[in-house]
Amino acid sequence: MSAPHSPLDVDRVRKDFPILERRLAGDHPLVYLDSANTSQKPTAVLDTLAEHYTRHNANVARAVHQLGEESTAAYEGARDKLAALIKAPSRDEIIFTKNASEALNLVAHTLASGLADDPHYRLGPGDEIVVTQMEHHSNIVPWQLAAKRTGAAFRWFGLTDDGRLDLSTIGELINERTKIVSLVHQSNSLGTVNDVATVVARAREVGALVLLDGSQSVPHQPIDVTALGVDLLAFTGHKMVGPTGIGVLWGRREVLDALPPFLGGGEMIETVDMTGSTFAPIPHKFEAGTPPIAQAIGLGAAVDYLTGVGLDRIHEHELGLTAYALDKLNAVDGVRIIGPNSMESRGGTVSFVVDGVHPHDVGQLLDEQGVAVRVGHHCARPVCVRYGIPATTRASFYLYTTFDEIDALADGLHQVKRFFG
Amino acid sequence: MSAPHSPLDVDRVRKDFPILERRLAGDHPLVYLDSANTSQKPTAVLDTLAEHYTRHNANVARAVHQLGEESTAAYEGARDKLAALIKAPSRDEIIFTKNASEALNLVAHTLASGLADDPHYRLGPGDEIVVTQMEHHSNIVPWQLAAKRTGAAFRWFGLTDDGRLDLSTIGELINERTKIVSLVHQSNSLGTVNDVATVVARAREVGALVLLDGSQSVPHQPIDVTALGVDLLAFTGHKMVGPTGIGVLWGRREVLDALPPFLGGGEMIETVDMTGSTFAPIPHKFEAGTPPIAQAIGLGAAVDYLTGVGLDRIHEHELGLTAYALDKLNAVDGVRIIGPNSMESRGGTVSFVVDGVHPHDVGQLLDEQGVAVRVGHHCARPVCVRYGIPATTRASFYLYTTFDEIDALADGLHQVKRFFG
Amino acid sequence: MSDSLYQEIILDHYKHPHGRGLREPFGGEAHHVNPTCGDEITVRVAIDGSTITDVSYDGQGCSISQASASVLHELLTGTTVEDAFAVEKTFTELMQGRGQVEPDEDVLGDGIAFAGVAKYPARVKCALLSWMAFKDATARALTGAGQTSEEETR
Amino acid sequence: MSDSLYQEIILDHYKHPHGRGLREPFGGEAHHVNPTCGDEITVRVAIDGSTITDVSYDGQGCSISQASASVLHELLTGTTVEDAFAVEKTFTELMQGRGQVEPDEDVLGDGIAFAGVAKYPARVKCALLSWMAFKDATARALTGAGQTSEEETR
Ligand SMILES: Cc1ncc(COP(=O)(O)O)c(C=O)c1O
Ligand SMILES: Cc1ncc(COP(=O)(O)O)c(C=O)c1O
Repeated sequence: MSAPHSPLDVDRVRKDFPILERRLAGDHPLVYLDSANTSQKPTAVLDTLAEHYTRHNANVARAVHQLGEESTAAYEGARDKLAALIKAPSRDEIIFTKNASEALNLVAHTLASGLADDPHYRLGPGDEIVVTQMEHHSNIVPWQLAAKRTGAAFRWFGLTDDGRLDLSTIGELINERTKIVSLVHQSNSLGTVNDVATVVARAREVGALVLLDGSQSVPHQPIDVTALGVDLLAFTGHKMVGPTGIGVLWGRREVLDALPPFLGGGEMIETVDMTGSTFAPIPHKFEAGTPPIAQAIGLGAAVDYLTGVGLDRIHEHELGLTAYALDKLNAVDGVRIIGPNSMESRGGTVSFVVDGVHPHDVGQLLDEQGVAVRVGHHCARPVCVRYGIPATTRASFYLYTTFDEIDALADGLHQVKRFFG
Repeated sequence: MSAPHSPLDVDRVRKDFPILERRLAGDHPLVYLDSANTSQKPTAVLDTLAEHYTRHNANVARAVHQLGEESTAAYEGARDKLAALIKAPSRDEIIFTKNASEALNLVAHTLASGLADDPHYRLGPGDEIVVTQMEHHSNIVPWQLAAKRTGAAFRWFGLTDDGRLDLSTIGELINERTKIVSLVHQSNSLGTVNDVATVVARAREVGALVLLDGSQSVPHQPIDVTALGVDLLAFTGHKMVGPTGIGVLWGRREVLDALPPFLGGGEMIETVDMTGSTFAPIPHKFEAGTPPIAQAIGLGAAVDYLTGVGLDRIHEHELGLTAYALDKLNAVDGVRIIGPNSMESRGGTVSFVVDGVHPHDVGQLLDEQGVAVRVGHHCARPVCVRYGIPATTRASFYLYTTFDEIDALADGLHQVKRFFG
Repeated sequence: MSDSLYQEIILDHYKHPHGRGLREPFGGEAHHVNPTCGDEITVRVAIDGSTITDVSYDGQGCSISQASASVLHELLTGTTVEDAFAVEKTFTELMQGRGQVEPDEDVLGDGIAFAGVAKYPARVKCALLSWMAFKDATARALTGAGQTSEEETR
Repeated sequence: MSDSLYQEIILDHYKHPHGRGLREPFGGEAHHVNPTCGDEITVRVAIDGSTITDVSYDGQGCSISQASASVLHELLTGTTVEDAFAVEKTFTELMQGRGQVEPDEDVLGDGIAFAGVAKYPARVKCALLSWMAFKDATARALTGAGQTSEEETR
């Protein structure tokens, strides 16, 4: 197998990521194959953070002084960038959260709070919530808690043997009682890219909301929320070369307007009186307290970086890597892919098990060779339960990943097998 | 008035804060008197952030690889530092949130959720919530929403003419029906430092929980949660020379154990099954999703910095500044202090109005001279309502504030008066 | 302070406001509040045929919001409703232009002094407060929707 | 791989476990699961007077958790309950010492091979799984609290 051509100049890309020069124990170069867990950060993002803190740092939306104006302009400018990235119809539809989990919880909590004026946005007994068996825990637990609080039923799509959503029962599963369907765009454990259009079409028929978890898709491909047709989209900054501590909830204005407030506090208000308060319009309604200012600005720089490289080209590069990785892994005796074992509708995240070697041991031995992968259930335990395995080893790729690094993974696996053989 | 002696070498301290060299429009040097809004950041914190991202960046608690171990060790090490800072009995009692507002909301939401096993931790009709009229909106709105959701009554302490809590009705206000008293330690608009001991003593008598909002006290003085006797304490990183995007909730283990989970998601779980989930012990139970990793580590560096300088000395320095500022401001004709006009139980935040000049105009004209203050209701509108004013101008100090800067403020006010005279 | 927000013109209007005080008769009234700073204004509009015969106002707030009401009175009293809305639109565009819009003195008269305000997002609301109340009051006068409207201007 | 987590001794115990398999009779049993990685172990303890006459176990998991159970069996079978708890305490301290604790070969025997594991917080749980189940099973045997306990080890 020879490495296919990539649309990216990966050597040049790698120069933007200082951590990739890191040497690990035993002077091994870092082979970072854990980007689905968190991505590395380019100098452009780090410089933006430093520049903000050393030149413009101030609180936003509250100051009439120059630093405050500068900081506010940068923060709101980041909102513009995020809106453009996902082609949001309005910048006001971009809500900054601390991570994707908060974004998902925001929707679950506000629907469960019972505070919405419109009953369409209030969960209660008789209502149904639908997720899938391949969700990240952050898209399962909030809904289980919401169901418990409200008496709504919690239901889910199962998975087929080859790692895809079992849509055969969609007509029954999404029905007139369904208030919301919340599903992942690209699975963080299987790599599967879901057929959002089919789910959206059925949800439209019954008037259910659709929340898409884009944590693993927004970083890796061009996204157009209108074309997707969903009502809400959650994603997270640290997986898209941005800082930790920042996430995004996008929602159609009509939906965000209808949801009651979530966290209460400074700046999400219109006016506060001890006898009652009114709330600001979106996006501020959902941004209580001092937001992650520097982190939002850093995420704006990350968006500039990603669009500068080109998300279509990043996507293509990753498809090349994934095809190569599947070939390489399938060629290692005793390695079994968990998830789609073909290039059809899948992204650059590949989970696998190695016969007779526990994933912990696989990961640890790879680490001793400098190859960083993730092992465990990847916060998607029901997937492991579904496939009857305790855990998997997962390699995940990004714009800075090279074909050589996949070779290093394959070589490492041969060594793992020799070691435990 | 000559400037009193300070226990700090402020010139040296200022060298640690690169932004203080910033020149503003008109080549005015920056006179930053808005630290109660957000503080500036020392190089030590910025270097820690950069070092983390360029050498150790990885997700925490999920990886067996070296970067993951390093990142986890740094993140958990920050928890140790925060625990030591407030003398928490256990490091597990430190919960990282995105800001103080989230910390306050966490308590309000979990009490209102009805999911606690122990009825003591479930708000409902007949229960009472007590706050004060000097709370930040972040400690008002969450409780108003909680009251609305649960049917509990929302009550509050009023204020005396000289800017203090009116504790005369404490016996009635905190009674057998009171489930929680949530109050600010130091007011962000008045500068008042509240008599926490009296409130705690009464709350103990009736078995009510006490949540203290330490957003404006933890950055400025040594804090010992056991000595304070409260059950919960919220504070925020960006006001204590730390990054934005990070806050802390401390709670006694027994209380945090009894509260149900708040945000659901990755890593706050023990085990997830589609049919139900169980939750991790504290602190992880309350940390859903990827936490603000770099921000927590940066806050750890901020704690090191503050304790290196000495919080007792910072406190003493600020007391000196405040006494000096009160003298200077009282000497300006037409300036009226809103809040305690003496040094008794007050911190380094001074609000005032200028006869005949709207606070917006005061703030703007000061800004044109390089003096950054905050104007408005400072997210504590009920205080303005109480004193019958639309807004105030607020100057707030920190370890890097000089006596010269207070002179600049007073000079600026003379100019404001001339301009609008 | 030549770069100052506080142009002479603004200060003049603030210290010597034109047409201040609520007058009768009027066809529509609107009361707007800026919740962030507590500024408030009441604007009354009297219309005869298609002509705005009077714009009267009262309120309290910062120099920008008060001077802006004075300029509003001066520019719009005596114009047609159509022209008034055109001026309002131009002024709003100037304010929301983040300092990038070139002010047109022919249309805005003394209003061009507010060009600098556009660079301060926190103050734009102050400058627009009376204009939004005016729009509201005029709409009420035209539709006969009753005399008063209470609103919080964001 | 001399710095490796995987010392020869650990690998030996993993590939050739000592005393594996659940045996009768026993006084107490405990089943522990590590929810993060799915490792699980069942430990049975038989006690005669103050002597632990047998520690038997079965389970599945990574090499660290399995080898640790084998070492556990070897160290504690035949000792007094008191001594066993002392060994357990020493082993736990070593594991939780973040690599700062010097292992004592007299007390821990082959257990000292796990010293390197202490530097990997994510793996410490693996090494301790069987030891926590052992403590639990012994407590049950001593109190006669019934034979089985199910627990998730955090
Ligand atoms: C007293 C007080 N409480 C709470 C807060 C809220 O803090 P944050 O904005 O970081 O959530 C602030 C500051 O804004 C404050 O001064
Ligand atoms: C599919 C998916 N959803 C949600 C999340 C949660 O994101 P975060 O941890 O940033 O909240 C992740 C990543 O951890 C993910 O992969």
